[in-house]
Amino acid sequence: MELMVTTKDIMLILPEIVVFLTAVVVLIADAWGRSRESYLNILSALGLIIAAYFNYKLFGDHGRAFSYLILRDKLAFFANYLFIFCAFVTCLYARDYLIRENRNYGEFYGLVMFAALSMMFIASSSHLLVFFLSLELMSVCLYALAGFVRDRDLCVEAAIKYFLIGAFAAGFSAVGMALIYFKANSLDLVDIVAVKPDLVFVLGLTLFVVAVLFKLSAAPFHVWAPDVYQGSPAPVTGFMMTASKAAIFIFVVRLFYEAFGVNKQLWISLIMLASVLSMVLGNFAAIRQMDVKRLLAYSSIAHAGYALVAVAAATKVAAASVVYYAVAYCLMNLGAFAVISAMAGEGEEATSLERLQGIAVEHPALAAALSVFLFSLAGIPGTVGFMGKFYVFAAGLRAGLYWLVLFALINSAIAAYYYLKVVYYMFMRDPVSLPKVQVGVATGFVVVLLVILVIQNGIIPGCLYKMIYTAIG
Amino acid sequence: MQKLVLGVVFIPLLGAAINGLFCWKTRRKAHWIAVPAIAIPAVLAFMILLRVMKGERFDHVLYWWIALGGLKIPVGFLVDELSAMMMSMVTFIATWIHIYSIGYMDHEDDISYARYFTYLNLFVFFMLILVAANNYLLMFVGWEGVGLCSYLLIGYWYEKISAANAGMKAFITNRIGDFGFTIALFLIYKHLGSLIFHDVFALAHELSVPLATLITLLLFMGATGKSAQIPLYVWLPDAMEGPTPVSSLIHAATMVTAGVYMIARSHALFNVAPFTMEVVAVVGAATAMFAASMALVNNDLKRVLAFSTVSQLGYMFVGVGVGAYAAGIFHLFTHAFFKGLMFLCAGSVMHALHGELDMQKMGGLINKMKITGITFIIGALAIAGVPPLAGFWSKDSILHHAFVSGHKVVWFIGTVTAGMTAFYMFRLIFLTFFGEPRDKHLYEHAHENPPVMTIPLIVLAVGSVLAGLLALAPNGGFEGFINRIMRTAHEMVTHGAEHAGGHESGLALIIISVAVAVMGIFLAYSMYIKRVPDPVTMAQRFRPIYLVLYNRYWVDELYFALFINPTVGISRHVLWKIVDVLIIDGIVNGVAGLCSLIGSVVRRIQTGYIPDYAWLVIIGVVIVCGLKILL
Amino acid sequence: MEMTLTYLIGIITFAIGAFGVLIRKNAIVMFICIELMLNGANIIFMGVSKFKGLIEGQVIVLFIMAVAAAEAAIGMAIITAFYRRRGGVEVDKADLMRW
Amino acid sequence: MIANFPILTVLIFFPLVGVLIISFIDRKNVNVIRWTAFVISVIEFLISVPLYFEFRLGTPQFQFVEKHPWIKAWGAYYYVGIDGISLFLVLLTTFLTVLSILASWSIEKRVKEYMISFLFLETTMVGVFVALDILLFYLFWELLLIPMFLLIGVWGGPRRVYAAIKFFLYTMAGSVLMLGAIIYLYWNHYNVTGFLSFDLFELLKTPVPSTVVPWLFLAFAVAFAIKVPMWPFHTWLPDAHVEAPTAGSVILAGVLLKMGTYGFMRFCMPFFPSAVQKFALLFLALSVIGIIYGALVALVQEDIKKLVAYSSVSHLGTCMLGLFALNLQSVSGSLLQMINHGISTGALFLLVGVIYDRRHTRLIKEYGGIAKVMPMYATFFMIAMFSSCGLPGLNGFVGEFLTLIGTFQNYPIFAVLGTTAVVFSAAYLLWMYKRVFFQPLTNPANMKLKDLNFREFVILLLITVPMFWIGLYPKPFLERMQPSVEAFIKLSKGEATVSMIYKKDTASSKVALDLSEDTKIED
Repeated sequence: MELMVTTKDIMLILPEIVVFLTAVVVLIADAWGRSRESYLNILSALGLIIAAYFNYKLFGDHGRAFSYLILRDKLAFFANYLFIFCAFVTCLYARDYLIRENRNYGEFYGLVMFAALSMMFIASSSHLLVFFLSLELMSVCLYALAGFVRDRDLCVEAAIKYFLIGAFAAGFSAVGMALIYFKANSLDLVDIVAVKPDLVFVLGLTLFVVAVLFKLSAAPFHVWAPDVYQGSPAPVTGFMMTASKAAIFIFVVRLFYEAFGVNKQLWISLIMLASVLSMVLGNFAAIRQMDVKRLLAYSSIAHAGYALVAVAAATKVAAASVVYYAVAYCLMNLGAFAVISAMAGEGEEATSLERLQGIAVEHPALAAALSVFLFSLAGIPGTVGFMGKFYVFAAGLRAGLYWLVLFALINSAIAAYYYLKVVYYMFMRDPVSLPKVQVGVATGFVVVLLVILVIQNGIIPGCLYKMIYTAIG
Repeated sequence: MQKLVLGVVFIPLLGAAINGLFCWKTRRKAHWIAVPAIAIPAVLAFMILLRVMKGERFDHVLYWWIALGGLKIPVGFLVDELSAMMMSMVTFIATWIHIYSIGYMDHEDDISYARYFTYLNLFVFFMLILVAANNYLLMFVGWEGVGLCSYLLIGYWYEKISAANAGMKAFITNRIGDFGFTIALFLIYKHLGSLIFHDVFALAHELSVPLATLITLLLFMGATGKSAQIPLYVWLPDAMEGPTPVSSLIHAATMVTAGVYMIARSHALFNVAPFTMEVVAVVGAATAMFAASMALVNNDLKRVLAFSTVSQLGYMFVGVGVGAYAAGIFHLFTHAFFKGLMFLCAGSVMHALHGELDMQKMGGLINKMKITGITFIIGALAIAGVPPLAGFWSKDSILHHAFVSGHKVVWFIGTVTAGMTAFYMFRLIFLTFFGEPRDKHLYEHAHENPPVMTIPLIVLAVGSVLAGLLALAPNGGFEGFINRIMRTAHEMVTHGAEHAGGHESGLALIIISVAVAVMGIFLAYSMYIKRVPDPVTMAQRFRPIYLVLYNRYWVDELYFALFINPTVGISRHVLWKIVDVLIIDGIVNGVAGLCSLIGSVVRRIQTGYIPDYAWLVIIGVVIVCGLKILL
Repeated sequence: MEMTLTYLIGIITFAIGAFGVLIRKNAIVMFICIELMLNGANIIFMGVSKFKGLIEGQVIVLFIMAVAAAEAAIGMAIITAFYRRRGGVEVDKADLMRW
Repeated sequence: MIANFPILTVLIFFPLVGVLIISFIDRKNVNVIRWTAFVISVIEFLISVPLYFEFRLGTPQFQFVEKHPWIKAWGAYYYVGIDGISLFLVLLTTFLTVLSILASWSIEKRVKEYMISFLFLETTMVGVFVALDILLFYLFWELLLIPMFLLIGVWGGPRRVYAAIKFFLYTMAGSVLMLGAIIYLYWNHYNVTGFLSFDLFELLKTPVPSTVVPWLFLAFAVAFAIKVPMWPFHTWLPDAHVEAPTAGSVILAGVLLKMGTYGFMRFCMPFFPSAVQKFALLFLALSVIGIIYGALVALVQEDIKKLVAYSSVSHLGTCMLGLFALNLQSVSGSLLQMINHGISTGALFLLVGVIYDRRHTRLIKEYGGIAKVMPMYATFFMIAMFSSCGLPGLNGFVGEFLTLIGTFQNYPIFAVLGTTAVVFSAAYLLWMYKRVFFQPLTNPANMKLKDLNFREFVILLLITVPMFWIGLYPKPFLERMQPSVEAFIKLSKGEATVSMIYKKDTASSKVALDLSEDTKIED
């Protein structure tokens, strides 16, 4: 392996470089003069738009950069869009939240962009080391973001839980990698494919998959998720719930279809187990939740389960459906958390359902928007959530996973209950001491944008589908 | 002809529509619309009858009501001897009852007055549909329609609980009969492919006997409901809660006879099913006797008449049951006059006594109400079968046919019942009109009613006297006229019988039945005027029998205990509260509850302690790796 | 022998680390144990690198060490924040969110 | 035919225009909102009227067909059209919506959201009945739950939330099974033909492996049976009906339940003729149980709305009986009965709503002697009641009679059992009527009840007209249904294949069906 950096390599990671530079600029700008109401979010958003522009320019360029460490293909570029979008949305609306919390610091935007950067690398990694490093970079950023409001008990608790358990899991992935390396003598996916599996390899692979499942918050490695998602500041939760999972899912698509596609039997049963457990544990535990964020945290566990159905299907259609589902999932959850962070009052005590009750009386539009996202999560047709689910289940059935799909279908019916519960609290109860809700322009814009995207892709899913399908190639 | 028929049928509907839609306009003047709406059809119907007598017939489809594949059902009318006679009779009687009602209902408030005439017109319309229909389904429309009007009119004073209950009871009981009727229609359609009389009767002989028996039994089930035969007669006595003219028109003269009409109309089917005929005759005879027995001791003026109606309907069924359709129809015809008359008389009495119905409180009313009294007596004589009044001819004809067709038991029952009829009718007459007034106060206030009420009495009394004489008309009289359309039946039954029995036995039978009737009258006279034997001591001596009769054999109670209460009880306590709420909904909610329970268990995994989480991760890893290695 | 021993040490270090995470309640000690786990992995990488003559392994180890360092930095910051709010670094104190 | 006017598309989306307009009206202008909604619904109804007149008789072909690519890559089309089966259901929907909105004048709470929900509901309902693409159908089918959920849950009675959630989840539980079956059919079609399509006719054409047929049939059947609702899946209905606001109940009974029976007619039975044969007895038995059971339980209800709700179970049992008897009369009757039930039960719910607005109770024992103070109301109630219990001359009779006489041709025993409904329906309705309207007026709260106002009078008058129309002259209905019904029967009996009945050219697809190009996928 020779390390030769050429201009082409640099060119291929231009979007990443732009994101990186923007993050640095934002940090410097913040250090220059910190003000409570600075518009660093706009600055970040502009940087992200530029990155998206470069991404657009590069789209279609194919190849490996940095001596096989980084794989640039359509899927990677497509994924870049997604992460840039997630970061863009988060940066835009987070400002309103941060000002309310008196924490409109540049670090936030910087960290979000660093995280986005790492996700972009995750999606393009064709080498386990790159994946590991990006994953850790992402994790470190997210640890910091989780505890961003550091004088709030829940935040700090979320951060410490996330950190300790996350680092613990990182230990497993490291050792898993070591075992794979021991067997394959390389961490390049191309080399790993060629390995004849034996016990050590299987063990290593399993440990590595465990680490991946951990990041997906798939059961039985989901334990950290509810606490972390509940405790973190709402925009952070939104970001890490969506973008980080999407990144991992895209890597999973790569990993399983490219690297381990040849010996499916090694991991399919594992994925199916995780899928079933995630659906059950996520959905059932969510039924009794009384905090929106925690409820959505559990729902995200269940959603990981749905997506894993398609992962287990392990066909090309299924690969596309996983990516589609990840996109759908990002759109609706980002939207939900944008609304929640607008609704949640100061000090963020107001994410419990009782505090949200009757909010539709005062803020019908906001409540309606959240309902759209919730119905989308529940998989009601006309929303992108339905199309995602439909596609995933179709892929599952195509692969003959009848029982798994049936199970998932029944689960999605059960899941409808707790989404309805939120709608019920918002619409069908009389308001009691509503939290003060201010919807800033940016938040409003983001919410409207996401509502439109959720519905548009729910009704006309064709173009997104085509993009993904071509990206999968 | 078509215009005439349509006029007859639809003018009453027009009347009903005008009064119904504009009741707040017509109010007290409602009868100016309602009476002509019946009188004109009466005239038209008579014209139709005249033309039919000349041999004209008419079977016309107005439009196709339901046409679907093989099922073609028109709204169409059939005018032949039977329906022409029925139309004339119905409209004639109805006209006078409408007129009578003007006087009778004058206490009602304005809107209710209009409502009353609306219902009454509507009733006549449906009755005419019933008799003029040319297919079973349209007949069923009329059949149900008269039931509806009966319901509305019985419950006319809906604020009275008893009236409201009676209306409901009438409708639901009728519906039970209709259930049979409907099934019969299904069978007819299935096996004959049509419901139009013309087609059905033409093909009737092709039916196998069991099938025909089944069909006719089901039709008869419908008839028992509508015509108050055992076991569905229970609604008719209660139906007396309605205004008396209604009882007269609907529950004596017209609607209740629909069953008889229907069987006569379906004679072609019944002829194929001798067993059913036997059943009809036996049920008819049983009902006649049974109802008469209950009339013996009842003290309610109208209820006695009601039981009498049930009893007389029993006669009619005997008539059609033994194959003497024409005799049955003849009795239907004469009965319409005298029973209609008697109800009107009873209404007249009630009107005079402010609604009092208890005969035990009456007496001596003949002094105050001459016309009512005399016409009532005429009616009673007619029903008792005293020649030459109407009842004599028709009843005798039925008994004669029963006897000569070999139904000796039926004949015997009929004859005994005739005696009972004479007895209870004159018991009624004597208690009401003769003897000492038992309630002075009531007596003081009694008065004869205005002409608008008495004239109909007189007209119907004349009818009761003369109607029977139609039997002597040329060409076989009334029965001959009706028999023109049921040649087969006539030939099969009557001719055969006449060969067997001949006229000698006829005369003997007449003597017997007249004697029995006179005996009945005499007994009533002696008991209720002379007081030997004193009815009270009789009641004491035969107390068990008296109680049984007085309480109408506890049939109502029995039905409640056997059918209604268990149905309601099971529905409420088993089907609803247990099966529905506890089991079915319990399972549904149970599933939801189970999910919730699982939820609350599963979430306990999330203890909130980091070491526990670490343990869980490790356990997960161990399990996963273990599984991987083992499998 | 040497080879087996190296791998064994790696595995044992990893196991000790994992075990430590499970039984200790002090956040800092837990984190140290996690570092041990990573070092266990490092030892295996080193072993592979040495015995198979693959230079790549050593590069990987360097990266993992960098990662560990970064984690330590952020981790200490979080633990400090936690200490400030709760007055201790025992992880049982993090019990606000559960179920 | 109105040349190329996309009437069905307009019908589907016009209410959404209304939604848009209303959402820009200030919520305080309650009356403006009401009138806007009303006018929108009237226009919608007027748009739907030409369907009736322009409908070509004597052909089972779908008419007013529009077909546009929707999700090309998945072979999903925006494909709508109506035949004799859906024609009247669409008309019923638009008709009842007008009345329901008119009946919603008494809603005071959050009128804006209410009207938005209602118009949105109309869109989805029309969509369900006209969709010929199974994915499109499913989309509307599920989407409909949202507005109905809100209508029950926000504007309903005391236990509204329980009822709304139960309604939603119960229906959803069935729907997901159907979704699974749809996907299976979709892939099956792909395996057989090599291209993807959700086109109903394409799917109908495709043979399904006989081992899975019963399972797919049951998956569809359960979804539709819940909606119908067939016994024993009916328990959501009384709750939903009782708690829903008046207009919600009307729509629920009048239209939503029909979606179940419609689903059986359009999808479940034509798709799986062999399973229909296999399960016919089961479904006939369940229908008959539903008829009798519903009636008996209705008999003892203490709440008027609940009584009507259980009567729906009974009536819909009749519809199902007719469908599974698979004979021209029975199916036509059943279809007619669906419309009848929509009208008469709709009317009953409107009527109950009238009195509920005044007294805020629906318990029978609270009333008695109402006829005295509300004669006009009592009259309308009586007409609706007799229509519901099948008095000849009114609509209920024609439907019931046809259903039963048809059923009798094939399954006499079931028809006889089903006919007991004539007794029971009279019993529970008349008994209720007696207790509410007759008897002495004793409750002082009822003494001052006002009779119908003009608005209520108009509503009831309008809904009474079709009762008489269908009752006296059902021919226009029957003749429009007949060819489609015959086609349905042939398909469900497996006597004819789709291509024998539905000709491509008459289904005038507007886009050339190039299904080979981008809808093929490889694994």
